[in-house]
Amino acid sequence: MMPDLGWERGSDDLPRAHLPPERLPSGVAALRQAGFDYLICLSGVDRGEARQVVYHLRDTARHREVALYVDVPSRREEVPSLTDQFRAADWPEREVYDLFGVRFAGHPDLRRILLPETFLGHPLRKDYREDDPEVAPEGEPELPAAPDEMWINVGPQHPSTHGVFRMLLKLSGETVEGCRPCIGYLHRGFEKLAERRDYVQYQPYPDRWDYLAAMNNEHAYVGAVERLMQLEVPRRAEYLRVLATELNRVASHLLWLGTFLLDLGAMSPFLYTFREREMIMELFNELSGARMTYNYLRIGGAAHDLTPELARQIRAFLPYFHRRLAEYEALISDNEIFLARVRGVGLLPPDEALNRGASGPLLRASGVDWDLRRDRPYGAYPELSFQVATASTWDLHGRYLVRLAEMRESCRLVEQVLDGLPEGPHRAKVPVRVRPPAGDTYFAVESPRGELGVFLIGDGTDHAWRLKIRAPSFMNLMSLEPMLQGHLAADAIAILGSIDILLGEVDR
Amino acid sequence: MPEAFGILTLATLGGALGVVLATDVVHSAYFLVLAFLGVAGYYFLLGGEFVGAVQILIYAGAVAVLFLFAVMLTRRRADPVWGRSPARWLGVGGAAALLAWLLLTHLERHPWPTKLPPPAPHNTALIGKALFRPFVVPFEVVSVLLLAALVGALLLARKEGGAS
Amino acid sequence: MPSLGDFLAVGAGLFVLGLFGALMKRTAVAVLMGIELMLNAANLNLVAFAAFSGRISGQIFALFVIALAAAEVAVGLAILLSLFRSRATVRMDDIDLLKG
Amino acid sequence: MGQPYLRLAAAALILAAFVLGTAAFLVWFERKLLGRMQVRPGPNRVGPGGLLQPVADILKLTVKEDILPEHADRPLFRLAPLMAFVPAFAAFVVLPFGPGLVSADLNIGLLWILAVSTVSVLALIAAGWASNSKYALLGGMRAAAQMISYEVPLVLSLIGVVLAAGSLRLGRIVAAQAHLWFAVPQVLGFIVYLIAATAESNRSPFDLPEGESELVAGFHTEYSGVRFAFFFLAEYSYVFLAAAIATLAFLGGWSGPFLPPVVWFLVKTYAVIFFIIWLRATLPRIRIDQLLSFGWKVLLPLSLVNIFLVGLFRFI
Repeated sequence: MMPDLGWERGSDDLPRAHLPPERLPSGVAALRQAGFDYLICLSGVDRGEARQVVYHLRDTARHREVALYVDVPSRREEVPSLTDQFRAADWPEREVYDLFGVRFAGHPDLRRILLPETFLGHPLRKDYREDDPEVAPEGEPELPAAPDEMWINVGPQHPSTHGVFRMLLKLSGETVEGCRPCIGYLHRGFEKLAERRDYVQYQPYPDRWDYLAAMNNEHAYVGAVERLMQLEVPRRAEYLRVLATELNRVASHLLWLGTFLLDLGAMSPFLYTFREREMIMELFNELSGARMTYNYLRIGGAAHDLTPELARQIRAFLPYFHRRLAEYEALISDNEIFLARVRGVGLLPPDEALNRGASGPLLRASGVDWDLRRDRPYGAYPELSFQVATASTWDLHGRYLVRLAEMRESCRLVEQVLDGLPEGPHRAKVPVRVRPPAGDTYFAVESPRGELGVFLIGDGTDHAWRLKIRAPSFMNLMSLEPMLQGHLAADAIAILGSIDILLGEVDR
Repeated sequence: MPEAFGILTLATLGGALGVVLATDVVHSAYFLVLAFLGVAGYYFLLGGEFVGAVQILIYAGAVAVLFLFAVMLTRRRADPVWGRSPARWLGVGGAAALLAWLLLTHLERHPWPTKLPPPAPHNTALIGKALFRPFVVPFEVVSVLLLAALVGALLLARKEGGAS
Repeated sequence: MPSLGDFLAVGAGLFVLGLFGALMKRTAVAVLMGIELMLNAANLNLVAFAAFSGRISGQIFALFVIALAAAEVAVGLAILLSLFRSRATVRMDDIDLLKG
Repeated sequence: MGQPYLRLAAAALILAAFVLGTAAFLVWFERKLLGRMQVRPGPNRVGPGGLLQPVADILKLTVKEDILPEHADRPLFRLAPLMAFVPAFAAFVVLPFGPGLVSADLNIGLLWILAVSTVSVLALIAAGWASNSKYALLGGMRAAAQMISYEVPLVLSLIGVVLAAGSLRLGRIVAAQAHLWFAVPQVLGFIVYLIAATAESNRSPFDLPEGESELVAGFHTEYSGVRFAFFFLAEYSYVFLAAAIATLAFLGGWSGPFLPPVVWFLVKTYAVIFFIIWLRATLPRIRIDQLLSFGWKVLLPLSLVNIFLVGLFRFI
């Protein structure tokens, strides 16, 4: 049963309700009662005269989604925090505070998250002026250290933080007793950029959100724009998108596998997985003309068609890759040291994973059978057959097995695309100036790292009023702290690696 | 030979002096290693190479590491190494000086042998035989004691309620 | 050629220095180090006597002393560690009571 | 009077050159081998087959800035690299490369090597402590815990050999294997030795003191330039030493048909080194708690069983 919050239908067919701030906690509690167990996305919006916070919630068992719109009172810009109901609200609320200046009453640790603590102003507000002074005179944030505590600073320059991630670990001996993650070193303002470029101009940017799964990012962006303008995409294009994104998933998982083993101290798999990843990059180079920032998926379809020669190459790659996968498994899967390092380490129980907004392989390895490709189908996925891999061990081993299985499934999908590629155009007729009607839409794809969503608000012009990126790495990183508790420093690195974060996407 | 003796004396007594005088306990520990190695050198000089090697293995290799471990686990920057009362300085210093004077003057009076008997060719084998024939009872007692010490140290150093 | 007396003199020096350190240092670890120095002095004498008398028993004694010293250090430092855990100090003056 | 000292100095010089040369060669050997195992060529620019790469590396390191961290314990920081290297050098003194090919044929040769090489852990602790860096300190502490734990099974695994040979002199140990390598009857001891020796020389999968995925570079995080080079060379000297002892104590030393003894010795030693490098290319790193419990709960009992078995066979 749905609690009655005054639902209406939005432009994207999602039930939505407008709530005053004081009714938000009870409304969300009622929704939780009704089975809504997942906070998908928490976005701040500046409507011009007032701020707004938008909550997307999901019922994973019954596949229902709703959106809640809360207008922030303009006298005192504060809304109740949801952190006591959804831990997933923690960082997103900090982000809204950081970028919009909206305060959340009851938030345990309301600090800036993406921008330095000394930053002045809130840059996603429409009244923010770029030529205002940006930062207060530099001050070093205090270490939360009592004299007898041992805090060790890991990152942002550290071999195993996978980029400019920084975490402060509180150690007792080598046991981790606490963790304070710090992010934002790679914040490049992609959400603000979307308000200054028109829809077509913005197309190359998603490549840079998560540069290891650029195709999947493109898919999320163009998908959202297409849904907003209600554009029909040719079937051939949808198939090409599956081809590109699934190959990209394999490439991304390969990189994860190599670096994860490197985190565990095994150096060779890294070089092996890069060999196969390189071949996929070459295929992408043929397909799109670029190795990293493809700009291949365009609004209305794909930039180029698949040539028969390239199809032949991809077809030849698949059996080769299966052999290599078997090789990896022979090297890694039964290795006693590997198993000792990954079994029972970094446990994330399913309810905790859902509550903290985890998604993708991290969520599935915690035993939650959820995959957007199957459960919120988009593109050509309803016409293709594939298995969703899950694991019930909740640990690092499960995450390894899930990603390995996903690589196999992605290959199966690629094979099906090659077999059943429909004839027709690879791109719809799209006007030179893309001008979707005013409206809101949330579109999400299953990226290699999890649910990559784009919450897009159009105002009828040729550029977005607001584009919010629901970054899976950002959300998954919130599960780091509970997983670390009580493990050793070496495990902390492995657990961090198992989440598969990408700082470009965490910080955006 | 006299040169070797001189170098070893320098190392041993210098090391011991360093242990006493160093203001940092970690430095003391490394000076202690120097003294241990010097003493091991004397053993080699005296033809007791087995004892010398054991001295290095146990003292420099194990005991010193234990010391360093203990220092690192219990160190507080504020802990003073010195800071005794002047009376104690005088008392202990005087007593030590007196003892040294007594020992050294007595040592000088006695006509000590200067000639080392030729070292036994099978020194190590002799030690082994001695250990297991005339000294077998003390040997076994020591081994039991070592076991007791091992268990005791483990129990003492164990954290309450958890293995460590 | 150094005589037996020279070795004994070094032993005496080592002993006196060890004694001085053991009595004057304030940290328990340093006190233990002084004691080790004294044990080494005794050992040096034992081995020197054994060598100059041409008999083996001095060396055997030295071996026993080394074994005992190792045990003593292990237990001593373990006691120190547990004291440190309960009192957070290794200063000798603060830990002169048998009962806490 | 001057004569023996001159000879001593000359011997020391030759030995030092040999130790440094071996370490440098091992660096090349490992990089080349790892390259081959990891589908890449390895060093191939400086000298034939990249053979001079280590020389170039050492040259580079000597001209690099020698950085002293702020608030470091200066004397200890400076001393630590030397402390790491000198014991390795001292151990090489008694290493026989063939019948009579030894600098000093001590009758307790094996014990000497074991004793001297244990001192090297003091260098790692000193480096970790003196650097005034938490990563280095953790590395130093790991080194201490690891060395103490693995020394026991290491020594015990060799006791079986000593028992069977009836001597600590390395030459006699080799001679005792004229008919049968000790690796055959004492296969248990051999395995324990290989594992413990890998751990003692801080090699993967036991390279925790420098485990770069969490501790950046462990005890030598703060080192640069020549001092870093010393740690580097010391590590490779210990690898050679560990392999050489395996050869002498378990693989029949320099004995073998046709080829001259020195060649046999080197061939066997490099076979063991190959194995150690192979491990590095294959295995992930073990965790500190697993490392310690493996040492105490698996290796120690196994080495005791080995001694018991050897004693039993001697008795029968």
